[in-house]
Amino acid sequence: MRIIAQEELAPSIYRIVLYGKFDYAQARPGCFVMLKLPDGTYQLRRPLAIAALAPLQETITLIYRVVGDGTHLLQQTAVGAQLNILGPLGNGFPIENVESTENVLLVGGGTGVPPLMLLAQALKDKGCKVTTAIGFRTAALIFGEKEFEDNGQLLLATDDGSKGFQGNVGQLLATQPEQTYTKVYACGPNGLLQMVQTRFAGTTAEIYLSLESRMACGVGACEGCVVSTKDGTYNKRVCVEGPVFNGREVRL
Amino acid sequence: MRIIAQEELAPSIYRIVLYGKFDYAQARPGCFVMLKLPDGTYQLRRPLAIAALAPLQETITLIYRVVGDGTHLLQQTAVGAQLNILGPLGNGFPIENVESTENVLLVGGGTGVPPLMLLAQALKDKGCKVTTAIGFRTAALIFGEKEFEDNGQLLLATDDGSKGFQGNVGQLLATQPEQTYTKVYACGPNGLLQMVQTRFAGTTAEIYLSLESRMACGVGACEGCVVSTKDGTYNKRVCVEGPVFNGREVRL
Amino acid sequence: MTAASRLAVELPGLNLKNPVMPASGCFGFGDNRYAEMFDLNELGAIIIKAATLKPRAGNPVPRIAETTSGVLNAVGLQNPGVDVILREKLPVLHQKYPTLPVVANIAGATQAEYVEVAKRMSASGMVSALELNISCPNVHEGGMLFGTDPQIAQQLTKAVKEVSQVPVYVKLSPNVTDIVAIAQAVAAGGADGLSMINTLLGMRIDLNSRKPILGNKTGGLSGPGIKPIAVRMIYQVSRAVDLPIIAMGGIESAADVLEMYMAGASAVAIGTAHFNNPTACPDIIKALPSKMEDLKINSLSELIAEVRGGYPNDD
Amino acid sequence: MTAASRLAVELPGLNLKNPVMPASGCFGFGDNRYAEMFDLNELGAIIIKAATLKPRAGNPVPRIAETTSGVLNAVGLQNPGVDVILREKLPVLHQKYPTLPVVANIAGATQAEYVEVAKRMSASGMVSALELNISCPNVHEGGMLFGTDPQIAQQLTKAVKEVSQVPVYVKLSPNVTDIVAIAQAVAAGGADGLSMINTLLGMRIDLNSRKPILGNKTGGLSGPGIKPIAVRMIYQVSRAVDLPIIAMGGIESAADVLEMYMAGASAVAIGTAHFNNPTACPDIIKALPSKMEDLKINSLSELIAEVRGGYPNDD
Ligand SMILES: Cc1cc2nc3c(=O)[nH]c(=O)nc-3n(C[C@H](O)[C@H](O)[C@H](O)COP(=O)(O)OP(=O)(O)OC[C@H]3O[C@@H](n4cnc5c(N)ncnc54)[C@H](O)[C@@H]3O)c2cc1C
Ligand SMILES: Cc1cc2nc3c(=O)[nH]c(=O)nc-3n(C[C@H](O)[C@H](O)[C@H](O)COP(=O)(O)OP(=O)(O)OC[C@H]3O[C@@H](n4cnc5c(N)ncnc54)[C@H](O)[C@@H]3O)c2cc1C
Ligand SMILES: Cc1cc2nc3c(=O)[nH]c(=O)nc-3n(C[C@H](O)[C@H](O)[C@H](O)COP(=O)(O)O)c2cc1C
Ligand SMILES: Cc1cc2nc3c(=O)[nH]c(=O)nc-3n(C[C@H](O)[C@H](O)[C@H](O)COP(=O)(O)O)c2cc1C
Ligand code: FES
Ligand code: FES
Repeated sequence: MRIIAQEELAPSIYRIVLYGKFDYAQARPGCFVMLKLPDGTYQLRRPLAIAALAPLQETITLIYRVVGDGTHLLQQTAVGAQLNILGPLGNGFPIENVESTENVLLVGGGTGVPPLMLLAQALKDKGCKVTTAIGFRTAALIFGEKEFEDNGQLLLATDDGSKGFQGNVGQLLATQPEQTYTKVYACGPNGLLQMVQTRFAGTTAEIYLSLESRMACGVGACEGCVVSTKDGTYNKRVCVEGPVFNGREVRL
Repeated sequence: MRIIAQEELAPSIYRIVLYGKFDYAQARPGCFVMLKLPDGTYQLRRPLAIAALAPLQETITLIYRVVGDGTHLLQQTAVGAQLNILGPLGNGFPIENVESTENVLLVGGGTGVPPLMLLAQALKDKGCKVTTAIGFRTAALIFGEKEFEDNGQLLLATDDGSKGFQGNVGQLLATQPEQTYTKVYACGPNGLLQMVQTRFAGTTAEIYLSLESRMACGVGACEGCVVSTKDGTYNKRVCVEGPVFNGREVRL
Repeated sequence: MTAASRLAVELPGLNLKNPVMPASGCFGFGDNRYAEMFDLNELGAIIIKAATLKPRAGNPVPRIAETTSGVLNAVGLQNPGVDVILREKLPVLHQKYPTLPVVANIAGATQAEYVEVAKRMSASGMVSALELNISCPNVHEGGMLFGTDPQIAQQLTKAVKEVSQVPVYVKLSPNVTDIVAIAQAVAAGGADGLSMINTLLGMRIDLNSRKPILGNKTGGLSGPGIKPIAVRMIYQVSRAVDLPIIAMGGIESAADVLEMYMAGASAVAIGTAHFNNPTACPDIIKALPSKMEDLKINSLSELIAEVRGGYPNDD
Repeated sequence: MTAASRLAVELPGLNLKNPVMPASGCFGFGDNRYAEMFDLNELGAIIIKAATLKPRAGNPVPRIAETTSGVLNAVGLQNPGVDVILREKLPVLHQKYPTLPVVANIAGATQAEYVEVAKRMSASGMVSALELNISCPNVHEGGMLFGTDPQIAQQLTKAVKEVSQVPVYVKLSPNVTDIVAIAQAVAAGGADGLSMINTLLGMRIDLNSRKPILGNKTGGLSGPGIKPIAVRMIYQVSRAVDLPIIAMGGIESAADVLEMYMAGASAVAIGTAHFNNPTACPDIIKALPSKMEDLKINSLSELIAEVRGGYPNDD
C-alpha cells in the first residue's frame, strides 16, 4: 500500500495513512497488520493495530509510537513510498452480538489506544452508549480525544494531572459510580489489562482484552506469540486466536 | 557528498557526479574512493576510481558497472541523496616526471577505463602525446570515446568487430607499428594487464598497472587487498602502495 | 529437458518436483494463514513442526527477538504431542494436499522418546521421511546434547533407524567444534540424509531491563546472517560424508538456493524468510529456472552430480 | 562523577580512560590512514595485528568477502614477524602516542613459537598486555586447535604466562561446542583476562565460478550478524569464570557496547565497524555518556560491578 499521509499526533506518536488494495471486508476493530519495514535489514514485520478504515477511499490508518529502530524507520519513510502490508490479521473485538441498547466501556492506555478508535466508531454505529477511559503520562501526549468524544463519552486521565483526572486509568475508574457495563473492551500495557480484569471480575460484564506479544509470523505458523488461558499454558496464539481474548479466561 | 547527476553511459555502465567537500588537492589520476552504500545492510564500502575531477565546481565523477548488489543499489539511488565518500585513496599514476615531449600509451578495458579518462586529460594538460587503446565486448558498450579523442589518439577494439578493430586490445596493439612509448599506463582485467606486461617487457617503456582487489578497509589497516611483487609475496597493499604498481615488478 | 524436470530432485523417500520446502517450526503443520497465500501443492515438500511424545507447552515468552539480519527464537518445541499431531494435524494436511511429501521433524528428551515418536510417526503412512532433530538449542533436556556428542548421536540415529519405516534425515546443530565428526557419526548410525543447519545459540539483552529479552534467555539464531556458516558446514560435510543434505540457514532467494547446491546440498528448506515474505517458497521456486539459466545450470540433479562427483578433482 | 571517570575502567595491565579499542587485525599497527581521521589518543587502547615469530605472507587472495550483515576474512595472520614489529612498528606507535595502552595480539603454530613471541613482545616495554590468539580460523597449523581443545588451551596459557611480563588475555574462538569449558581451562592456566569472540568459520561461494570466493575457501565471519552469538558466549562465560572480558563481535554503537557490558564485558573492541565508519571508535566513545545517561548508568565500573556482582541473585 502507498503512504499517502504521515503526521505527528503527539511527541513520538505518528498517524500514517495507507492507500491501496487491502481486504477491507475482513478488517474488524481490533485486527492488526504486519507491516514490512522498507529496508532489507529487518527480518521481522511489525504488528500494528488498525486505527481507522475507509473502504471507499481505500485507506487504512495506523497510529504508532516510535519505540525502536523499526518504528523510527517507519517515521522516516516518505509519503509516496510503498509499504508491504500483511493483513488484516487476528480475531478482532467481538461486536457482532452487541445490541444498540448496551452500555459499553472502552479502556486504553498508550499504544493500546489506536484499536479502540476504530472500535468506538463501530460501537457507536451500532447505537450503543460508549464510554472510553484512556490514560496518558501527560497532556502533551494525548491523542484520539476528538475521535472518542465524537463516539461517546470520554474520560481522560493523565499521570501528572495536566489534563483530566490525575492518576492512572485504574484510579480514574475507581472514582466513577458503579455502572452496569455489559461489555468492557481494553487494550494497553499488561498492568492496565490486569487492572481491568480485577476491576470487573465481580460484575456481569463481558471482558475483552487485546494483548501484545512479540511476533515472528503473525499468522499462526511459529508459536512465537503465545499466551496462556485458564485452560492451559501457552495454549493460544495472540496472532490468530487473539489478539483479543476473553478477559475472564486469559492469564496475564 | 551529494549526488547531482546520474546517467547511463552504456548498458549497465553509469556515470555519477558527486558534489561537495572532498580533498580535491590530493586527488590524482588513478586514485580511488571508498563509497559507503546508502543502506545499513552493507558492511563494506565499494572501491571506485575517480573518472573526473572538477575542483572549482567541487565535483567528482565516478563511472561504474552494475555487477552486484552494491552497484545495483547505487544505481537505484536518487539524485539529491548524500553519499559518504572516503578518499581520495591510493597512490595514483605517477605523472610528476612526465615531460611534455613524451609519447605515452594508455591501455584499458571494461571498468578499467574510468581512471584512464582522468589520466588522459592530465597527460594532455602536460603536453604529452597520448594514445589510448581500449577494448569492449561490443559497440553498444563503448563509453569514454569523446574524452579520449579530446585528449589524443584513440584506438578502439571490440571483440565482435562492431566498432573499430575486431579483437581484444592485445591483438589491436599487435597490429600497431612498434612505437617508442616512454610510458605505458594500463587498467583493466588481469588478462589485459598481463598482456601489457608481456608486450612491453622488451621495450624501454616504464609500465604502470592499476590493479583491482577485494578490499575491506581501503586504508592499509586490514591486509585484505594484498598483491605480490618480485620482492616478495603479498608484500604490497593495493589500497595504499597501489592501486598502481610498477608493471615490471608486480606479479599478477 | 522440461522446466519441471530441471527442478526435480530425488532423495531417499523424497521424490521432489522441486527442492524447496518450508523449514520445521516456521510453517506449523501447514495449518496457518500462510497456506491461504499460495497453494501448498507448489512446494517440493513440507517439513512440519517438531513432534514430541507428550504435548509440550514450550518456553516462557517472549520467544522472539530480532537481531541484525537474524531472528532469535526460543519457542522450545511447543507442540501438541505426536498423537494429537497424527490424529488432528496430519490427516488434515494429507487430505488437503494428498501428493505433498511431508517430512516430520521429531524430538525427544530421551532416546526412548525419540524412538517412540519415530515409530508412531513413520508408521502413519502420512509422512515421507523423518527429520531427527538432535539440535534444538531451546530445550534443557536432551535436545542439544544428542547433537553435540558423536557417540550419542550415532546411537540415537541407529535406534531410530531400527524402528522407522521411512528414511531418516538427521538435523545437525551448528553449535559444535567439529560438524564433520557428528555427520560421520550419524552416517555410521545409518542416517539416510542430513538436514543442516539448525540455529546458532545466541542472546539479546534489553538495555532498559538489563536482562535477556527472551524468556528462555538464550535462543536460536536464524536468518541471512548465518548463511555463511551454513554454507561452510554443508561444504565441509558434503566432502566427508556421502549422504544427501537438505540445506537451510538464511536462504531468501534462488541465488541462495544455488549457493547451497554449490556447497553440496541436494534440497533446501526455508524458515525465517517467511516472516518477511510469506510467499518466499513459491517465489523462490518461480525464480529458480531463470537464475539457473543465467548460470548455465541445466538441472539441479546435474548440478548435484557435478558438485558432489567433483570432489576428487578438488584441491 | 566527571564525564571522564564515567568511562574509565581498570583491567589487569589496562588502566583505561575509556573501554574502546580497535580489534586486532582491523587497525594494523596504527600505521594506516584511519590514524589520519582522528587522534588515536582518544582511544582507550589499541589492539594490534597478530604477531608471529617469523614473518607470515598470509593466505592467497581474495581474502575478503561480504555477507549479509557480515564480512568474511581470510587474511591468515599476515605480519612482518615479531622482530620487525618490535623494531619498526611499535616504536613509531609508542613515540606518536606515548600514553596509549597497546595490547599485542600474538599467534603461533606451536607452543614454543607462542612462548617466544610472548617473551619478546612482553619484554619490549611497549605493550601493556598480550592477547593470546588461540582462535584464528584462517591458519592451517595450530591456530584454531589451541582454541578448541581445553587441555591444549590451558597448557599454552600456562606456558605463555610463565614468560610474559605483562598480563595475558586469551582470545577465545566461538567455533566450539562448549565455550565455558575453554574459558575455564585458560583461567586454570592462569589467564588474566579473556577476549571474545574471534570470528566464526564461514564461507561464500561464487555462483559463476561455483567455487568459494576466498582464496583460503573458508574465512572468519565478523560484523553485526554475529553479535547475538558473542553476547550469548560472554554471558555464559562471565557467569562461570571470574575473569574480565574484552568483548568484541559486531559492535557498532554505544548501545552495542552497553549490551556487551550487560552480558558481562569489562571493555570492548571494534573491528568490522571501521570498514564502514573509520571513526567508529571515537564516535562510540563520544556517544557513550549520553546513552549511559538515558539508561541511568552512572559509570561503567559500577555497571561491571552490578552485572558481575549480581550473579548469585540471578536465576
Ligand atoms: C497485535 C499488536 C498490535 C499492536 N498495535 C500497535 C499500535 O497500534 N500502535 C503501536 O504503536 N504499537 C502497537 N503494537 C506494538 C508494536 O508492534 C511495537 O511497538 C513495534 O513492533 C516496535 O517496533 P520497533 O522496531 O520500533 O521496536 P524494537 O524494539 O526495535 O523491535 C524489535 C522487535 O521487538 C518487537 N516488539 C517490540 N516492542 C513490541 C511490543 N510492544 N509488542 C510486540 N512486539 C514488540 C518488534 O515487533 C520487533 O520484532 C502492537 C503490537 C501487537 C502485538
Ligand atoms: C581500486 C579499485 C578501483 C575500482 N574502480 C572501479 C571503477 O571505476 N568502476 C567500476 O565499475 N568498478 C571499479 N572497481 C571494481 C568495483 O569495486 C566493483 O565492481 C564493485 O565493488 C562491485 O560491488 P557490488 O556490490 O556491485 O558487487 P558484489 O559482487 O556484490 O560485491 C561484493 C564484494 O566484493 C567486492 N568486489 C566485487 N567485485 C570486485 C572487483 N572487481 N574489485 C574489487 N572488489 C570487488 C565488492 O567491493 C564487495 O566488497 C574498482 C575496484 C578497485 C579495487
Ligand atoms: C520460530 C522458529 C521455530 C523453529 N522450530 C524448529 C523446530 O521445531 N524444529 C527444528 O528442527 N528446527 C526449528 N527451527 C529451525 C529451522 O527449521 C531452521 O533450521 C533454522 O531456522 C535455519 O533456517 P532459516 O535461517 O531459513 O530460518 C525453528 C526456527 C525458527 C525461526
Ligand atoms: C580483516 C580482519 C582481520 C583480523 N585479524 C585478526 C588477527 O590478526 N588476530 C585476531 O585475534 N583477530 C583478528 N580478527 C578478528 C577481530 O579482531 C574480531 O575478533 C572479530 O572480527 C569480531 O569483531 P568485529 O565483529 O567487531 O569485527 C580479524 C578480523 C578481521 C575482520
Ligand atoms: S507470531 Fe507466529 S504464531 Fe503468532
Ligand atoms: S583493503 Fe585493507 S589493507 Fe587494503
